[in-house]
Amino acid sequence: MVAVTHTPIDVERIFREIATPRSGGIDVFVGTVRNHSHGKRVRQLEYSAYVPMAEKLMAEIEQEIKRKWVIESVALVHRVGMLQIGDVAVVTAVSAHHRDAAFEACRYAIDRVKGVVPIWKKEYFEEGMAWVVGQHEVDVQT
Amino acid sequence: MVAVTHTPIDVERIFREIATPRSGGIDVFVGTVRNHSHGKRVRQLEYSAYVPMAEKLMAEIEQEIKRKWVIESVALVHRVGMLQIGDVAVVTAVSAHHRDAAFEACRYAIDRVKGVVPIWKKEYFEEGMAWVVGQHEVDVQT
Amino acid sequence: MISVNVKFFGPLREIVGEERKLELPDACTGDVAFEKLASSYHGLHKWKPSVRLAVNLEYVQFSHELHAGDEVSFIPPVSGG
Amino acid sequence: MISVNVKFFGPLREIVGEERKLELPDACTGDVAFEKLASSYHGLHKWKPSVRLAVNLEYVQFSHELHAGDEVSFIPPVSGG
Repeated sequence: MVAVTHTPIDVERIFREIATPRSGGIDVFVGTVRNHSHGKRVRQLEYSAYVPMAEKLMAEIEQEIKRKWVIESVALVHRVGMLQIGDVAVVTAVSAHHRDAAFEACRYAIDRVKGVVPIWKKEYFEEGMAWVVGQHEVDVQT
Repeated sequence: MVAVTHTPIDVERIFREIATPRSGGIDVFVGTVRNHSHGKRVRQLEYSAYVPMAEKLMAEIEQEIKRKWVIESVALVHRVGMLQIGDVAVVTAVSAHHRDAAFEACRYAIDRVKGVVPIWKKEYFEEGMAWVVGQHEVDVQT
Repeated sequence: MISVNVKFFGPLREIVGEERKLELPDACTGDVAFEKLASSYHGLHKWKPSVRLAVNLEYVQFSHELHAGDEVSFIPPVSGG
Repeated sequence: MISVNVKFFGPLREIVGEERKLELPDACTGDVAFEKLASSYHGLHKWKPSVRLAVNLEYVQFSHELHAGDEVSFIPPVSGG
């Protein structure tokens, strides 16, 4: 199950969707909006995506994971739009028979989502804003 | 936050409790009741605990984790009583600034909880039941 | 003589029951306490290699010396999670 | 001549806008398409070392040959999560 969504992410619902009667362990990674970035106070964050490509790549990551590990189910969900401090930006979750596989695959999932999926983050500070470009910030003149 | 509880575990509430404005990543491991064990169909599971010792050891595991990793918050919750297939038996969750720490500490948490906390599982099959003793089953004469 | 409270959990509870008060000589170890119980409850003996001793909610060695009023438990291999 | 649709996201959208239709010679590569855009939009050039080319929702090399009707995008370093 993969999705790019404008609406708040319901962590409990995702966990319920990937839990199966055969899976004993589920690892869920939740990325939330932090109140700071590189020493500056963040007021809010805006995520935008190339939605059809993002969902296609997320579906590919799901398939990669199913090839690499013996697991039951995968969920990759990323929110877009304007987010406030503490809001859930991304969830990756893997259910598996063995917890080794659940942890490893969930870790792989978030690393891949952050590394390749075409989604961008714009930080709004007390003064000004900045695009986050990979690991770097680029100030925006406004 | 550690607890041994008789009531159903609310995963979303645990995640909300340990999310802080400073934490960007939260890893949550959820252990659910599987419908099978060593090839046999499980109908339900009963967990019992030496509650005060279990909560004391869980609090010690929380402190160990805070010494070993730079993290924000830890939650360790185990349910006791009669559980049905799919019910949440255990949740370990760690919020951290960096996801590396969240994943490693959460993995450590579930391994330690399973390894040392005085909680026991009794499996109810179509016919008969068995205590799970460490990794082994011991049939119970009834 | 001292008196300690011994609690049983999991599979051991089905053999011994929930709790037993035990009268022991002074400076007695956990090992001696276990042997005394095993002489009354036959099913207990086979558990000796696998149980751990807990005194006042802490794991300790079988050679640990018990004191009056201690809360003692013999902990069978745990299977939480 | 072929016509392709180029979409822009993130920081590049603020330089170029959402979408541009581009007329290109036959058998033209992604690299040529980028250079053509960069000649119209000055801010674009500095992004060349870091952007990746996507054609029809897939990452490809800059040497990839474009075809009529392709959906093209130059993807700045992603920062999801």
